[in-house]
Amino acid sequence: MNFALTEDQVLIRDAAESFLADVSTSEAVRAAAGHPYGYDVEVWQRLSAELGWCSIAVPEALGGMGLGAPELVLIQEQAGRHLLCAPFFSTVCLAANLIDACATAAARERLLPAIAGGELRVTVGLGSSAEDWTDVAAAVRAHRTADGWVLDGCIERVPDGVSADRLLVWAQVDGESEPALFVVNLDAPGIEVAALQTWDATRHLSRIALRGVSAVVGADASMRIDDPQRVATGRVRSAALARLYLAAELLGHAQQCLDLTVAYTAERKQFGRPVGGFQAVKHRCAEMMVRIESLRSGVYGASARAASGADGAQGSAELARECAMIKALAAQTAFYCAQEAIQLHGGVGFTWEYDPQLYFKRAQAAHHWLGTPEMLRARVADALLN
Amino acid sequence: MNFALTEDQVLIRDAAESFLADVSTSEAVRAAAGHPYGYDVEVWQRLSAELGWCSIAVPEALGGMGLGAPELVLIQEQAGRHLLCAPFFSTVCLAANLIDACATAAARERLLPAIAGGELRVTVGLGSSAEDWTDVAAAVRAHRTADGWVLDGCIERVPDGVSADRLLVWAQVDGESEPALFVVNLDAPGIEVAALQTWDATRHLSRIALRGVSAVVGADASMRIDDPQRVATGRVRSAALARLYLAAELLGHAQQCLDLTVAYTAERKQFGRPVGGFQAVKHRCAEMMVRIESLRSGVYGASARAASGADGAQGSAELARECAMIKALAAQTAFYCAQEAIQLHGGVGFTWEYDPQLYFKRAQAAHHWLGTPEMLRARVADALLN
Amino acid sequence: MRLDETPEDQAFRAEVAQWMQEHLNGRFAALKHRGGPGDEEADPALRKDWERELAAGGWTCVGWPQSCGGRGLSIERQVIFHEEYARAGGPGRMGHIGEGLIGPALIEFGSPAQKQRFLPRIVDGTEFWAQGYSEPGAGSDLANVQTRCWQEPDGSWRVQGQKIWTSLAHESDWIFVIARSEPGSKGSKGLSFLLLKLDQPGIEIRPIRQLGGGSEFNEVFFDGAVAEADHIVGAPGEGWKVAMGLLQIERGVSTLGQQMHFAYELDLVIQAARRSGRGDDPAIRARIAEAWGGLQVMRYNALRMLSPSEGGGLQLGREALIYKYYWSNWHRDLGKLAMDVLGPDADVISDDPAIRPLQQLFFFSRADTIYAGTNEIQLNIIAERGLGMPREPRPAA
Amino acid sequence: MRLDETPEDQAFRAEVAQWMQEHLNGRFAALKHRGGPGDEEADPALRKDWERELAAGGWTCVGWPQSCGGRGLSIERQVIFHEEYARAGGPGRMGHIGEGLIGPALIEFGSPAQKQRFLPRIVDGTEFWAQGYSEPGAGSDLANVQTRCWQEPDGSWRVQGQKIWTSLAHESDWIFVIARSEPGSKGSKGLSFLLLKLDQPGIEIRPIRQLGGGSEFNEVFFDGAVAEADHIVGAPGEGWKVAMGLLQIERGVSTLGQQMHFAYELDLVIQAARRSGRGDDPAIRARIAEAWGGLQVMRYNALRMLSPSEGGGLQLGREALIYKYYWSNWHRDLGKLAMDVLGPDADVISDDPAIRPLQQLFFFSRADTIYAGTNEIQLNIIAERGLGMPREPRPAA
Repeated sequence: MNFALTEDQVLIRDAAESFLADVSTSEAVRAAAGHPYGYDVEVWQRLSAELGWCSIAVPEALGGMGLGAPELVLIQEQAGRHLLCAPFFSTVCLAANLIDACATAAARERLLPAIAGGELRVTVGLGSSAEDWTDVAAAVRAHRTADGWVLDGCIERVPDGVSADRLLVWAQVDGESEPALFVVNLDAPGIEVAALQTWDATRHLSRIALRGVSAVVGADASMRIDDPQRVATGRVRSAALARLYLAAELLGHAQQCLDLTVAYTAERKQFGRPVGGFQAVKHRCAEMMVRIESLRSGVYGASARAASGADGAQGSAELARECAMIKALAAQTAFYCAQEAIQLHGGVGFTWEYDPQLYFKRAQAAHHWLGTPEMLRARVADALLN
Repeated sequence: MNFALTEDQVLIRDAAESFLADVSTSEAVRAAAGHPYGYDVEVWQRLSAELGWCSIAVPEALGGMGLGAPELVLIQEQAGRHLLCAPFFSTVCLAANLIDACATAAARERLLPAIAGGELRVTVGLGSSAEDWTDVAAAVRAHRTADGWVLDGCIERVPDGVSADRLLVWAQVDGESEPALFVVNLDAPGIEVAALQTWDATRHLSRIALRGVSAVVGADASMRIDDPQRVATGRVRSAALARLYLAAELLGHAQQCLDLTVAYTAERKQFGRPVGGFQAVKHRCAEMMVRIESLRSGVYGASARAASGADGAQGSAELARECAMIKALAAQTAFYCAQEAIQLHGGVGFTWEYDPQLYFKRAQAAHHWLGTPEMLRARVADALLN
Repeated sequence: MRLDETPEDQAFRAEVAQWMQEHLNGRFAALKHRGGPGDEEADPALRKDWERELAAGGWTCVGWPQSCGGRGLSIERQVIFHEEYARAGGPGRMGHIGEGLIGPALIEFGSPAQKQRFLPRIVDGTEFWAQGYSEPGAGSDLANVQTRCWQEPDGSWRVQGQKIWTSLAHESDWIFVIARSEPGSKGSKGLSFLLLKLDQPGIEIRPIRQLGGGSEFNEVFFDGAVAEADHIVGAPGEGWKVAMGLLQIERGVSTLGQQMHFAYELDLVIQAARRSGRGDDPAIRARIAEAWGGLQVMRYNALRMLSPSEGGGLQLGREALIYKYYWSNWHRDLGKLAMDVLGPDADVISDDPAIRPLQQLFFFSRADTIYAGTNEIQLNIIAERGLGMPREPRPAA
Repeated sequence: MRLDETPEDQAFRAEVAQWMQEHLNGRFAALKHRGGPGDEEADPALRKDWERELAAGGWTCVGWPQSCGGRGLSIERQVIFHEEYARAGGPGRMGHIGEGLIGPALIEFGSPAQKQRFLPRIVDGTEFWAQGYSEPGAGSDLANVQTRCWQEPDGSWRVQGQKIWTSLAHESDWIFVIARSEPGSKGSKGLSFLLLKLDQPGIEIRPIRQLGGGSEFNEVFFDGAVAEADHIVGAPGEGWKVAMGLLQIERGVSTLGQQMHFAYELDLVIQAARRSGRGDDPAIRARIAEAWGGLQVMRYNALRMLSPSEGGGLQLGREALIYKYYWSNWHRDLGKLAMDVLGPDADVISDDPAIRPLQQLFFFSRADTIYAGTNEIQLNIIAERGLGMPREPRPAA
């Protein structure tokens, strides 16, 4: 039991911090948000190929660093702080996590090394409930054919759907209680990607319709990949980790909102004093710090549990409960801090030009991703009270 | 449409304010709380017989002043501010209100003049749900006998049960959809009054068991009194008014908590300055004032609606919704202000000797009376959304 | 304390409702519920026509004295007018700065010539006004005015400096400005109150883009801009008095009737909750009930604020102090509730009339707690004036 | 960042658990979960016996160096000990002021003679301590000490004045006091740190009745009370340094393991919710889930606070600043939740072991956000030290 960061973890965090401070400036974020992909491909290549961020949580045997949740959480925190525009969340935090937890050995061997090497961008539908992917699966149906499967349905919110190479598809299969997991090529016939114009432009979402998309056994790109032995526990665990990585990002948003506010109120004078010298302003910044540091404890703690804990059904259920709680807390903390940042910036707080609005819009969008605080707390309460 | 107090209303409020400032001091309240009745009988006699407070809302034809909710609300606000210990809430705000709204003309003529004259103390069970007396009725059953009725059951929380003369009993009758209303003599055979030792000692509660209590038709004191034409609407309206009068009392608690806090922080010095000069303290007192003044607007407004509105089923339902909302708001405001008063008093705030604890305990007790904020909001939401 | 109305009041209410029903129609139907805060850029040309339609019906400046071209309505009748206007979906008023701010200021402080020149064109909807108070370096510290003005030998005034948060400056004809006429003076002393034509070479208007994408606020730059000699209101150096009187007005009657618009927004939220299924979530239900309760309270707040006080006169006392803080925070919370009720659809930019106004509400209501006195300034004022607590220590200037 | 324990740590955890299971038994069984904050008056005589039972097992002062009679446990092992102690329902420690406050202060600042005289009796549970910091006129302004002391010709010290909020003074043998030894000095200068026997003619103890009815706090009056010549800690006039070092300790390790007691309380709340039916109310369910989440966070807060920092040494930095504010407000909210969950039964004074502790929690947790640094002081400290915001202006004294 030791809660200090290891030397390697400190290195990873500091490298992410300085890289992102450099490439993910306010101007860069605004430029990336306007790009059809929603990010600067060169930045993505640098972080995936040069810096190796995509390989961090991939097992060593599959070409990764063999690290895990604590390290990804540190990257995600910095990504959130600097509003990194890149398919990192979709490819690494959602897809690779899911493949690692749920897929067959063959699929893992085929997909994870390519992800680790930064050669493959993979995405998956982002649910908006407290369920573990079953909400996303509910809208897609897989029918067995002579040589494989056909997929039909619609996935409402797919991050980086326009630019990804592959799409993971959760689908219902008649007669099976667990949803099935497929990977399909995004340029396969029958796939229609419609980009959504969202207020939060720092993470591009698409709606993807699947009309008779074929996943043929033995085909190169499109196939069913769930491992029947692992999928039940794996989808719980991978959804928990997805919530954790999202929470880490929200932690970064909240921290940046506080930092921006402390800096602005130190400069801005009213009634002959820096605004930050007024006690009411100080107390509100202090309240933000309390919530942020507590959230950080929670995020780091849950990541340590993920790294230390048993990954059986019991361990996954406990992790799921803790990550549900932490995502609920993170969503509320990020929104609270963005709201306070706007308020304490005064008039410029609600302008397009200053940055608090970017975090504010992201916090509101993320409120629903993978379940609202209300839904997640109801899930935790069910576990505690029933 | 005129929201100003009339001259008479100002007189009533000012008289209540000065009388209570005189007789309901901190010492008097603590003494009364220790009395078996929970109040000083002399104070009760003065306010009921001399000052005529019990007659305010009784119709002129029945010996009252013929005024109504706006005037009672002003009295209750002052009663709350000074934590008046007296059977005024039970007799006037609950029982007389209920009799006026639900009872037959004969019962009204028999009971209301005696109440107006201060000769009769009547009480009724205090529910703890968002229902309109049906929760209290659920625990008592009335059986028809040859010459009247027999009552069996238990009433959990009866204010002033030890000292009252009469008890109103809501009861279920087989085959009737509306509950029936009875009045019984509190010294009737089969009635057992057990005083409850409560943390809030400023309103004494009892548990009253009814074992074969007889209410004989034509008897003097115990009988069935509901008017079948009026009871369905009347119980909705009288429960709404009971919530309103309770809210007015809670408004008074909240106001006094703020006043105590402003006075204490003006005197108390820390770091060489009055505590009340620290901006964080000022903002928190200001926040209390915003909530209190808003609650006052809501209480006065609902009382004006009660005085102005139609009292049919539609009007009663609207009044019920508004009074449910205002009681929810009042409970939260009173607790919030009591909590802030304790906190901003610092160390002395959590002592027995200082007064904030009295309001704090009352606010917590009242949280449940006639429904918690959660229950009441759920009721309002049902009306708005369904 | 009465909520019921006299038969005469009821008849007046019906008259307003009927006029609105008859006139907010045809080409004006597109304006229903449009042009409020956050939506002020909606079709300004048509809304100017609507102002003239209102004027033709005698429904502008209803609270002004008849001698000034108004209707001389009592407070109660003004409440009724504003409520029915909003209930009918009457659009945000292009003329509100003229009618609600500078007009009343001119009635109180203006010269007879100024009244004659300006008031009729406010009443008939032919001239529109912008306000020039805030400055970039001042913010809540309103009296920290850096914009300078001086008088030329010909008696005209020149203005040099910058104002900010000027709504609809690009759609307005005139602007009133407070500027420092006594060099070296500090705070509220030595300021003058001037009226300037906006369409002149010395004035440049730059829109400020808000977080929701709209640009109804502007920066206005003055580079030797000219005000005519007799377009100073009050004596030179005594402009603060005029400005403060005008802010009192802003916090008073001019926000009336907004509850009806808020009620419309709450109704949109309730409809969205039914549609999205979030209306089944108990936490969302509780927040909707709370919002509804807050709206009742807000109306009673307004009625108390506008009722004659015990001593006679308007009771713009303790109640008025809390009014702005209450409604702006309520409204901001409603915006958040609206987004949470819409669910993930809230994040997609939409033209759906069931979604777009809720998104605008969410974004624009962020400004509600900042403009016209931030939350923090409001709480200071409430503590100091409402509760008599010690004033903030101000360092020696 | 690791949560898993080494086999050696696991074995130690089992050892503590087993010892507690074997010893918190028989006559000590009545002490389970008793004697915590708000319940400190519970059977002090038996709890003193329990201290000696602990001492016999070597379980007092587990974090002290072995040279001072302690066990010299690492921070990790201390966490484990405190967690298992609380998990087993170990009672509130009568010795906690000796073990957690004055002992460590003497280890750091005391003379060899003082260590020899006092430490062994803290370790063996034969002498109990009270603290004399707060004064009625000082409150959060700790350095505003009015209590005076002076040295007599024989070298002994005399103390004159009053201390307040002294827990369990009537059950203690000794008290440490900070008093002004340099007349005319101000603030933190000119103070001395003295150790006094409580049982002497110059000391009077008066209980303060709290809102929940208990009286674990006292006022202590000093009227020429005597401290022996060599019972001053640190140099005369430099008592503030000792006092501040001691407060650092209070905010550190000595609150460890409280989460286990909080977990026990939360479990009582959950049981009460199941029993009362309020556990079906979605709003109550959400609050229970939130409380559970807050407890997880609190444990991680503590683990972060107690982990070696990147540069080595204890990371009592940013994390430590938030620690007290977080737990005290969480605990206060839990008290309110407990009452709301009990429903109307909460209002009836009860001896039911399923109800009484929750009522005590509700009342006593009101003090949590006030003692040992009020919320307001905590937020000042967090803003100033944690965020580097400007210090509060202090008027010239």
